[in-house]
Amino acid sequence: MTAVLIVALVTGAILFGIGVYGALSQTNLVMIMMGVELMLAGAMVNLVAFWRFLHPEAYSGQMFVLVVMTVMALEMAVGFGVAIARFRVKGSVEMEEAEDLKG
Amino acid sequence: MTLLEQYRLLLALAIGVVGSVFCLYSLARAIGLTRQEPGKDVPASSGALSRDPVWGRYHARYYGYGLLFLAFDMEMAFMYPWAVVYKEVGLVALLDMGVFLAILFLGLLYGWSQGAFRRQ
Amino acid sequence: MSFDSAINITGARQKRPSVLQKLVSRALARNLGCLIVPGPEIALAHGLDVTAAGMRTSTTPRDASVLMIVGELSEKMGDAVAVLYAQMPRPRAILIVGGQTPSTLPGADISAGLSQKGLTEAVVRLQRAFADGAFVASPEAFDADVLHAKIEYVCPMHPEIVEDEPGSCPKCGMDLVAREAGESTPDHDHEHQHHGHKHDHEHEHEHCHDQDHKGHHEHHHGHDHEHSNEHQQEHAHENAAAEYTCPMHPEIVRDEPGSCPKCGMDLVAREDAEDEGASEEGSGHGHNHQHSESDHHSEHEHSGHDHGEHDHGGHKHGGHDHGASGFMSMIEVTKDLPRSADGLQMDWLEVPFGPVFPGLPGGLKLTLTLDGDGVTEGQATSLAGMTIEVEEGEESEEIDVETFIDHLATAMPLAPVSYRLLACLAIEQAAGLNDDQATTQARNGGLERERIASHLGWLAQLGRQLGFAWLTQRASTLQLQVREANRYRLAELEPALRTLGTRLGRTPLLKSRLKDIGELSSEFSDLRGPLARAASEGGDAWARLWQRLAEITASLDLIKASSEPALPSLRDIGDLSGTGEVTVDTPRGEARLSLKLERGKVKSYKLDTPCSHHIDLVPKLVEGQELGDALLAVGSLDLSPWEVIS
Amino acid sequence: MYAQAFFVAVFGLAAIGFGVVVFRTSSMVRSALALLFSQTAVGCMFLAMQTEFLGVLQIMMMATEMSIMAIFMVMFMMDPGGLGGMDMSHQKRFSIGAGVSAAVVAIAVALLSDWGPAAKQVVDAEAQTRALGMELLGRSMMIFETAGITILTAMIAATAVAIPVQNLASKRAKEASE
Amino acid sequence: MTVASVLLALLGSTWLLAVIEGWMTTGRLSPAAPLFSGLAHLGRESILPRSPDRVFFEAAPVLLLVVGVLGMAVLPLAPDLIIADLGTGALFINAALAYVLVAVIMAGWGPDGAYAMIGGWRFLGQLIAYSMLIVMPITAVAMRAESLLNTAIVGSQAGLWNIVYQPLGFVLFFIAAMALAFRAPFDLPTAEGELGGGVDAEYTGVRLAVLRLARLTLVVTLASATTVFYLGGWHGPLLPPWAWSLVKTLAVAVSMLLVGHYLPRIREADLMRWCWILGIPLALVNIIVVGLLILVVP
Repeated sequence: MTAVLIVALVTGAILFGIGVYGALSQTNLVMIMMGVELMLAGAMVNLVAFWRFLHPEAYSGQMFVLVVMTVMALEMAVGFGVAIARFRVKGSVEMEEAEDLKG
Repeated sequence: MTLLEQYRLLLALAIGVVGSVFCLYSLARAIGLTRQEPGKDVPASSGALSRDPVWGRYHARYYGYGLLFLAFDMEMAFMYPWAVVYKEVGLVALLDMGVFLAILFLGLLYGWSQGAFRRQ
Repeated sequence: MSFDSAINITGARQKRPSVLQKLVSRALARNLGCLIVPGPEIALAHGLDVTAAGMRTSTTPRDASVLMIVGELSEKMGDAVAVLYAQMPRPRAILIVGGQTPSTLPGADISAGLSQKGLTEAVVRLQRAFADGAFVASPEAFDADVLHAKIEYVCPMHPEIVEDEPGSCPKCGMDLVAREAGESTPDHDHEHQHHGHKHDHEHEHEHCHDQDHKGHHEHHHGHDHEHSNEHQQEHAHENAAAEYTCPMHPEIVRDEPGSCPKCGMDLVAREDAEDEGASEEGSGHGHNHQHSESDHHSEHEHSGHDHGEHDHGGHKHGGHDHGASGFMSMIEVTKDLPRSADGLQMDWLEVPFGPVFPGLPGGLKLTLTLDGDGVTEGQATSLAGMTIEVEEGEESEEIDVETFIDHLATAMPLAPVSYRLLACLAIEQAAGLNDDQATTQARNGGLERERIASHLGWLAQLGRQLGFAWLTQRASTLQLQVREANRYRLAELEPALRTLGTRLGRTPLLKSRLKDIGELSSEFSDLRGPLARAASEGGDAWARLWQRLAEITASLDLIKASSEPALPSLRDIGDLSGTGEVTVDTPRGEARLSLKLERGKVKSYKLDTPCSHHIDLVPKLVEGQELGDALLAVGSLDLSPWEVIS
Repeated sequence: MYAQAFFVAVFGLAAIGFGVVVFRTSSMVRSALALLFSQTAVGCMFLAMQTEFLGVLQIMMMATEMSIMAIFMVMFMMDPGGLGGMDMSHQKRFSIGAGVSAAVVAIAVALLSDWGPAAKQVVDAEAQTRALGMELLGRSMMIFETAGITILTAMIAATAVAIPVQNLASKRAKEASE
Repeated sequence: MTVASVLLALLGSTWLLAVIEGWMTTGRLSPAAPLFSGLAHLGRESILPRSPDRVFFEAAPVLLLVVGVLGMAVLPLAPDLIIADLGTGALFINAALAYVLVAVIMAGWGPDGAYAMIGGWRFLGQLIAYSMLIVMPITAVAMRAESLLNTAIVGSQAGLWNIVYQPLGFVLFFIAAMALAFRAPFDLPTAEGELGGGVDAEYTGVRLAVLRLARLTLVVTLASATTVFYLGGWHGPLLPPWAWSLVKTLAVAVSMLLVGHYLPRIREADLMRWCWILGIPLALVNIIVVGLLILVVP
């Protein structure tokens, strides 16, 4: 029984790790967002596994996943908005070229 | 059927469809192979042989809609569970969702006023 | 009907032992899709109904098994036809209706006369040919010059130097680089064509190689404190910096050698003149935190070849900033690109539409520069138009009048009656003949009937463009019926024609689709015919649609009032000499012909057609439009590529 | 139950595989669609864990969202076709280290913790959706409404940042400059 | 057994639809035409474009077909004639059909041809337009049925079909379904007059056959979904339930083809503007009206 939980948690951890790698290693804003998406996906896997195997009666667990999904979508919407604005001004969304965003 | 049996059935169905398509492909291969000839593999462009790759930065003119869609799309994640219990909960549910949708609708109106609903 | 005993098709497939082949061949024979060249509107104008003959019309070569060529093709169309034929999947066949096989194609499988009966017979024979010969033991190969990429060698610094052989530039001594010859040099020698593919592969190879070099370069530029010697090296390198640009895509500018992201060609060095500001922008502290992970790479690995190029390239010493950051700078890619209206700089694509494009009249080649699905600029050329030598010298040959009339009428397949009439009138005027009431009436009847048919053809074309299947079917059927109808038959068809107009008026979406598309106000002086008449009522595609529908009705009334429509034939003119200049209102606008008659022969002539003027409107109409709107605007002009005179 | 573990593992592997492809391919559309299929596999994992509503929702939302991501990738990457095969990454070692250590720590936590007894059964999908709906309208109502506000904020932020202002003043300024 | 009957029904409907489509374009009604056309496609070469994204190019038609079949699998033809009666069936069909977009983008990007690529990206715009109009009407349907089970949705229409109960939702859903199936007048990604075939343009031979089959399957699936959500599914007098389902499905599918036959293609800018400025508010109105109806009428 817990085997499934462990498998899910390990998968979530690996997805999270890939996401961390992507977010740190990519130079492009959009690619960085992909890393973040993967990290969130890993987190969601964990959340669902916890809900299913530890507290299937507590639906706030599912609610949490819904909120994470919303965050994912909103992160993308705002991220793309910034990307468009940046591209319009500077002609690039490479983060290495984004000195002014680093402050 | 339990949940997992249903999913297994759907998965098997998908794999079955892919399998039958592959059977069809091998049948077609049995009939004959494609003969390599000059010009044949160039993407058709109405009589002109344009060989340049087209994979460039494509200007999607609908990105204004796209941004709003990304956000607005999330609304339905909340709407489906709401719809299922709507009758049971009654007026409170209507008011709840009314407030939620009104908030989102404000966002749409803002987008509209700023010119997100046009070809950029 | 007698069949040749064994018909094979030139585009048969390789035979493989298979039980299915017999069955499949039969199915193929019953399912012939034909791609009509130059276009379905020509077939209709000649009165050919492909569907009735038993084939289905395909709009793309990929879905066709029969290439049907209607009428004579110009030389330029020959190349296009070869490309289309090459892109059709085997088994495929060529059907020639009323013309010669273009030199670029293998011989026709079936030839037929220019009539529905001929076509039907030909289709029956084709079906038989497909059933018998879709699979043969050794099918003929198909090849044509136009299908090969021509490689030419250019100097990256001096674009005017174009050689057929690799070598060095006579001006600066740089190595010439290979590129695919573009359409700008169509008359280029074909010597290297057969190496085309091989060359591509070599290129790919080199290009992988180059990626490696680029990688090593990258590490060079990391400001890494652990590698202070590397730092020095970097400075040394920077002093020798030059810009690298792609010979084919001048907008690609890099600080390091490498390959072009668009075409994969090697970048070549060039003197960097004005990139100070831009690379300033791209540089800076960005690469400070770029840790070098490349200890295992040899830091000194860049190729001598690159350095060699620097030397040739004539670089600028000193004063160069730290522009070369570790990665390719996107800013540098985009800074010189033109901007769209919303301020984003994207890659613009030059896409050919035509000469055989389902939404445009066949023979018209529209080249659009696309920014996304918006058009930034466009150019239309006719590949089918007639060329007239205008020199009125004494040496020009005299043409027999009848030949001249036939020549003019066959050269304009979309409006043969009008041009026949134009020629007749001009000759008669030159001969000094007076108008004869009865003949004029009959001729006008013929002209008006052609106007109706022509406008119906345009409606069918509009339907094709809009994916409006009902309109295409209805208008084509009516066009075929009107084409040779007598007065009685036309009176019978009148209710159907009027209903067509009402139906179109009631069609939802049509108005929103056509309104404000391709606006041409009356201030354009070049407008003729329906375009000019529609200009006063909005001048958009919607107004043109209603103008043409109104003209159909008006022509019906005119025919009712006149006598039986007849093909104009020349009255006896004798051996007179003189000059004549007449104007006829063809379906597409006023055409003017002036000619000089000497002893009953046409000495010289000058033809002015509406489409020669209308085609110049295209760039203005398409600029800044959405792709579909731009095509619709061009379509609403009702251009006939044959009537474009160059 | 082994079947359940098997399917979770298979889809988990698929998610990881596609996740790796995201950062290893140079074609941007491939990269975006790999992320899409990675998310789809995550959704399938949800299904395998009998969390049907969330799974199906994940599968659906990600298809559209990641496709939109694909077009933005194509718009803003230098070489969306990956024809040049260029490398768009930096500080690789550090990132790999960070990624691996994050994963290792999380795995260690997962393996070493005592999760206690796992729930044997869950209610069916129909009841789950219903319960989620009651949760939405009951205890989590404020979360739900807050999500609404957040979505509104994101919409306004994205629009305000991305859409060029085309009011009269700027138009006039543009004309004047031309 | 159930699987076989549903697949058979799907295949049969697709075949009938192909016959009718052929009738509309050639004017000849020949029942064997789809068979011959399929065989002919088998006999033609299937060309791979040069240096394409081969994974995408190959996957697109298959994915489209899988999506169509999976969508059909969760729709009931009769109370017990359903492959998988998922607890979130109404949502699942949405999820499956979202992959139509993925398939079209793959088909567009794969061959590296300009027409196909523009077609693929155009369809993404089309999705942004129609997507909410698929989702929100289904919500209203689920409100009435108090369930996402497709069988429960049909069951809720025993007395009154949803087309009468929420006609606005039906109209929006029907339009959006046509846009999803990218049939005329919403055939923007495959527009012949504008893109010379668009995403279909590079497919030949057996791949084209699969693509065409998939597109027709998609129409049948969407018609079946319309039947389940709005036309009372298997409800009807005299005929057995499955027959009613099939008759209604075919009627909807044919009407989709017919509507396309008599309309010009819509402009993408118009489609998007109308869907967002008119469609979404109307869908919201539909939800509120249905909500009030549910509360007021017991």
